[in-house]
Amino acid sequence: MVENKVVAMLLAGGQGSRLKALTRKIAKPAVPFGGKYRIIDFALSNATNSRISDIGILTQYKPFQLNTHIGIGQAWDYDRNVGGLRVLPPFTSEDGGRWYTGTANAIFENIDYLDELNPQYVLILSGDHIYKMDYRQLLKEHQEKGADVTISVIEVPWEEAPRFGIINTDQDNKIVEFDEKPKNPKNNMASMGIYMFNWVELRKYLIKDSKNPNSEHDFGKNVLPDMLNDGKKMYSWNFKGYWKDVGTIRSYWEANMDLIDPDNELNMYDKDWRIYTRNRNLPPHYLSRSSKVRNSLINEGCTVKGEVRNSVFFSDIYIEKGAKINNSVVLSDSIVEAGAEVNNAIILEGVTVKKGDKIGEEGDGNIYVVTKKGFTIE
Amino acid sequence: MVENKVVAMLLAGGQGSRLKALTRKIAKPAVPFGGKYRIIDFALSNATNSRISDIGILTQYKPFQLNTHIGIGQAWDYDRNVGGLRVLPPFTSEDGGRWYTGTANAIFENIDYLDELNPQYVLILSGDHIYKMDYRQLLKEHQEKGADVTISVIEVPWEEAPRFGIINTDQDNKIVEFDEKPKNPKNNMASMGIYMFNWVELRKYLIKDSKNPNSEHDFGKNVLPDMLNDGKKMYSWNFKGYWKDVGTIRSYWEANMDLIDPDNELNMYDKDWRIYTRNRNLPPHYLSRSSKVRNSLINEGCTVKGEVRNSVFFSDIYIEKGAKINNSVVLSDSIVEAGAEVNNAIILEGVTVKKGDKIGEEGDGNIYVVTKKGFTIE
Amino acid sequence: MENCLGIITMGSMDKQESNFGPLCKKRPIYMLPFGGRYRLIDFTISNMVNHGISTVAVYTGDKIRSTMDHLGNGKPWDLNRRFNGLFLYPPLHNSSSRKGEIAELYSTLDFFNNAKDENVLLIHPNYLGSVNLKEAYAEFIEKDSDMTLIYKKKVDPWGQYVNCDKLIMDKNNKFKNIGINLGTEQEFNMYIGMILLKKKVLLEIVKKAIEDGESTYLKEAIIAYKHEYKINTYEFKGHIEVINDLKNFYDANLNLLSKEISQELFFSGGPVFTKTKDEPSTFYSEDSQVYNSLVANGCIIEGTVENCIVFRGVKIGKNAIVKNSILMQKSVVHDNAIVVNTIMDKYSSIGEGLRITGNSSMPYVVEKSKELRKD
Amino acid sequence: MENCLGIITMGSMDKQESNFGPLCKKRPIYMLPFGGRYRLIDFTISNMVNHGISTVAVYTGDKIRSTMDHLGNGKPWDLNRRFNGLFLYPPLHNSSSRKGEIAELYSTLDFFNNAKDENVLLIHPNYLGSVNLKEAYAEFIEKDSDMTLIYKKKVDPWGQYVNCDKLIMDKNNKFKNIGINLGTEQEFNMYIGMILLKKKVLLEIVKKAIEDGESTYLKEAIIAYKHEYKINTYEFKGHIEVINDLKNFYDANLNLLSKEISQELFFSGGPVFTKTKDEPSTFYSEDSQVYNSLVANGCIIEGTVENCIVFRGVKIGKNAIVKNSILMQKSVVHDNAIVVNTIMDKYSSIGEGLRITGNSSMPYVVEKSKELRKD
Repeated sequence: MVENKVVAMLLAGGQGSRLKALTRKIAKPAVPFGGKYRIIDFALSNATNSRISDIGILTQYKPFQLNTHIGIGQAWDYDRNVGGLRVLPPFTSEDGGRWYTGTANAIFENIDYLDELNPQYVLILSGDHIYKMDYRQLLKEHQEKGADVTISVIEVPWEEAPRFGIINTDQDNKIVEFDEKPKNPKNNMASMGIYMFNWVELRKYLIKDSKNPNSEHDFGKNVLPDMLNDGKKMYSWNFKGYWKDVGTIRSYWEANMDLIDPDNELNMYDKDWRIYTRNRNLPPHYLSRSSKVRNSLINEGCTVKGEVRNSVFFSDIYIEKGAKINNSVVLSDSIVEAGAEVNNAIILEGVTVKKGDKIGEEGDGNIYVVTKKGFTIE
Repeated sequence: MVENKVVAMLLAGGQGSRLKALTRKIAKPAVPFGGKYRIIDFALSNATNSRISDIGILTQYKPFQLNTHIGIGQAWDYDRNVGGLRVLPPFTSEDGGRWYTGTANAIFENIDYLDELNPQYVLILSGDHIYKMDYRQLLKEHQEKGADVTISVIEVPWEEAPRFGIINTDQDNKIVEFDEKPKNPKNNMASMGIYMFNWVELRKYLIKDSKNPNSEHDFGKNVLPDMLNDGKKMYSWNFKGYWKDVGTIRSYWEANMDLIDPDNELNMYDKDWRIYTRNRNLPPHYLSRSSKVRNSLINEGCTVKGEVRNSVFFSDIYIEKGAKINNSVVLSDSIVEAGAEVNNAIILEGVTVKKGDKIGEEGDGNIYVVTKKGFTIE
Repeated sequence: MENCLGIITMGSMDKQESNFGPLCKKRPIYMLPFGGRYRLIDFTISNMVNHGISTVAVYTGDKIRSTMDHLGNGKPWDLNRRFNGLFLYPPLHNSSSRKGEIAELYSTLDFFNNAKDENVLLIHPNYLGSVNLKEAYAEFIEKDSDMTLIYKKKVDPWGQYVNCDKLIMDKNNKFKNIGINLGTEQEFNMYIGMILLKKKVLLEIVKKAIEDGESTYLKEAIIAYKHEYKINTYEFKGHIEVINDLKNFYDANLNLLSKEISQELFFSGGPVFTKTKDEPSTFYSEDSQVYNSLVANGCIIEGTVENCIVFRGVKIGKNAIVKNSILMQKSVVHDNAIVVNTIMDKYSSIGEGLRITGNSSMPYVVEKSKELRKD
Repeated sequence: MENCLGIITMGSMDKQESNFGPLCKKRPIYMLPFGGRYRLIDFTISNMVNHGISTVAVYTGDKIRSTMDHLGNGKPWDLNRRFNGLFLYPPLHNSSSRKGEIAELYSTLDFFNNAKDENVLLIHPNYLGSVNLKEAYAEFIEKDSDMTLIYKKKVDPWGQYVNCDKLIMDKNNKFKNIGINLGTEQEFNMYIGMILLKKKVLLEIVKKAIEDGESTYLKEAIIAYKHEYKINTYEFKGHIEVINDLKNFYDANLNLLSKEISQELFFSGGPVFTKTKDEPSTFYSEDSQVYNSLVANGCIIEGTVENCIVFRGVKIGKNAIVKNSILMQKSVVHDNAIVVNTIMDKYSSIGEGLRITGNSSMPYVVEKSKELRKD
């Protein structure tokens, strides 16, 4: 009986292969971020805070840890009897099974799910990005313009524009052209991969696209250009705020470091827009008499007896007396032994940095990825 | 910290093609049964009542309604933050995606899930059968014998034995031979497809089986015989009680009719072994002044103004004054109009039997399947 | 109804518990079983939830244990939430704390202040009616009302609704005051215990009432401060039941045998949620005869039933005859017994061959767990 | 621990609330914040749940609102179940009902009778210790005891545990009686408020105590009927904290700065569950200096902190100095303030430049939500 019903469809099947060691065992949305989160927490928490009551999560690649993390959705208050969160993996029917072949195809295969919910709007989200957004604002814009689709866009530096899908609009933000990774971009407004569709329209175009043997079944490459071709009412909505696609090791490290930057735009302490995550039930962290912690984020369960500067710590980390960590991201359950020194690194889960090891130099410009087998340089 | 940890793996991917119209849109475990249940409710409720705290449900074929039915597992008290119920569909990894190719393969593909839980025992269940069993008895037997595997068996009529996997044992119930659908069975103890494994052993044989290119990756055909060959300690446990594999239209109709048989072994009113199911939140049913209901089961939300005899009604059914229903199973949301008469039928969901229609004759020996398009005779 | 808190208070209902004979010995009125599988409060909460209210606070009164058992973690209403959800407020038992609705609301100022919602829907759960809250709320918002009282025009030639609250309005249908119906008019505007308010207005009134010390119930405070606010009214045109004594309660149950009334209460406002019991379907034996009755699941019926409301898990034996009665959960009528015009509370039973006959204007009540046997 | 109910009662703790200054004005003792992110009762419930107990009943006492807010629907302990789970029993407020532990247990006979479990573990939540319940339970079962009392050998040269319950045993270590420690011995066997009983024995004792009218608390009833039962004891060898006054409470918190003690309490019995708050990690600024302190999430630390327990969401300003103190949730120490030997209750604050110094044997307490400013 609730009106203006929006169902969110969160694409969480991405492999994120450029994140290398970070995605060896897990899908990109499950990669830990910011001391206690996983990347997908941002989109999920945005949905919770925007009071979206139904969300489908499309999984495909190595979903175990992601599924464990999501559980029944309790952390995001999605453990509902009616509606709530539904994980939507590929499945088989009489004519055999089909894996999701593209972003649009993943939604197409789940038309039954959406028909059952019968929403007015479908919001397509990606589980890959770090940002805080009230999707109700996007909806409001979408409704006010009477649009068929509204695409959230963000201003990117001109020099980076050729890496993105650039959206060219008229003065009223009506989309006139899609420019996928343009060599000579006409503007610097990039699509964030967040689309608000009228479900009736989307449904039609998904079916049309599924019948096109030449399509890659991708929203950006196929479905959206097709709709534009047909003269559908498509608008862009200009998002302002922090947004980062942590697609590479370096951007991952940088995005973590952004959190300890005093000018950081992503205020994690804002109690009106909390980011939720699964709880590990760990006690507070302990800083010993010999500890020295400066400009750093420390999470529960850690014990710090050494020196930590400009770093982001996940949980249950043990830093021995005399160890030094600078400018690093340290994932859960790691140990840094006495006398070791680590600079500009990402230390993966459960790694022990041995006594006397030295990784990196301050300001050497490299990023070191430390795994159980040693480290690699980016 | 809880001991003797058992994880149940419930195979729920079956298509059940011999159930024809009943499984056109859903997997066999999701087929409605007994007035308010779906077939899978029996295995799930047995698990709940046996206090098994972790259960994986392996899905593959048309899982939407099954997933909606299961939801977060609330009906079976499996909506837990830690453990509880996990739906396990096929997934992809670096080397692409693989559909489940057999019962053993489905478990093999989810070794990661089981390793995470690290159980002592793994209980393999099927979502296809109607029965009430305390799996703790099976576990007790398994532990007392010190077995590697214990298989639950049931006595079947000799003439039906050739349809089953027959288990030949010595006097101590130690298994000496598997006889898959034997022409000349040596006994009439059939495997129920319920296996209690030591996880360490099962794990080994799943990996071994996965490497065998000639295997069909089936427990009954491959894994169990292989273990027997290797001299593993395998026992059978003799289950006594109601058990039915509702594999065909006729057996489905019969199993429903069993519930209104006064000598029915499957006591649904036993409050110590409830069968749980998802709730539809419907009001009580209403029997009007003109109704005549005899020897029948009626569920919530129905309105009966006509005559009903020897029938099993699901929910929200409307029987007009003057309509007659005999020896029939009527699924939810159906209507039988005034003057219509239905005998020996299965009326599918949402079907309207029109004024004056007559289906079947009492005692004609046929079963009629009534769909929106008309009816078929079995 | 985004931006709106749901509040359930008893108003002055706690004073009426003695009107229900033994039925309210251990339960508050709003916990009375109703309609075969519900409690009265289920209708109120479900109506709120079905209209999109996601925070519900219940001021429980002293008999809190049955309330906690039933509402418990709020699961049946999907109110078992991390954020918002179901809040139960039993009375405070400091020697210093005052009693009554106003004092209870005042004791939970933090709850109101922490909530982001700006409006409040307050309901007394002894009124049952499928009010279209969405429409009432839209009107409340549109007119920028400080509060909107919901009423029902009642023709009452028999004086059935004497002592009910009555809205007094001028010729232009503008609110003037809340009075009490003494039955002097054929028709009156019955206030049905539902009110929409701006949260800040509610808190203002509550604080003033505490300061002035004059009002115990919200109704009294509204009367006292009515000139300071913009008060509108909303007319409910559907069926309403008022449950304030045993007779009302008995009639309201049996009224559900009318198709129009049960359709309206059970379906028009969305599903009515309640705690589920996992009972199988009801079995009718070869000898059963059931007419004009509402029967819940889990029953085994072997006798004759006419004009009854039969709750979950009831057993009616062979050759037993039950008429014009309410049989609550797990009650049993043994073989050959006859039960007429009776309310059987939960787990009670009537022994074999026993005959119980109440009167339709004063039904016989069998207390909870009581087993009546032939002498 | 299949087949065992978990029961949490306050014993005679309610009489000790006045020992805690303003901390227990609105909360029962078991709801006191502890260890940076917990309440005392979290340890008791988690220990039960971690040992496989799936039904927990809490006899809440009168100050029920904070209990309901915290335990609420039982989610953090996975006790939000359809079957078994968490049961909260506030006291009955009939004029006729007696008070005290025995009367409360008696008022819930139905709960015990409906449960299938045959044994009961009863704990008073003001004792904190990571008891290996599985081992104690195995011994209880193996010896076919009617009850097993759990105790800790305490050397107490300073009389710190005067007035604690003491188990009197004969030379063969057989239970003789429960007495009170008056400090006359160097070492005594402290009864730590944990007892395993056969359910039928518990119910028998409760009924007898009600009939005889002599005992208010279970302990008294056990003493009265001790000759009728087979009573065994189980020695707990780990660390135990007894929280019965402000000083104990303060010390027990600061004791967590010892690695051995915090390891034992936080990890040895499995995770300690509590209501989560979704706070981000704690941020330490460039100027912060923190030594020997336990710090929960969501804090922003810019000053100096030494020997402190810092709860969730605390802010410590620039150049502020905080020593030997307990800073509860969301408390704030503003720039340049100095706070020593102090307990700051939730949401309290110390103004800029203010200096507060308590004594380690009687810490200064800043009441909940109190804002202290420089005059």
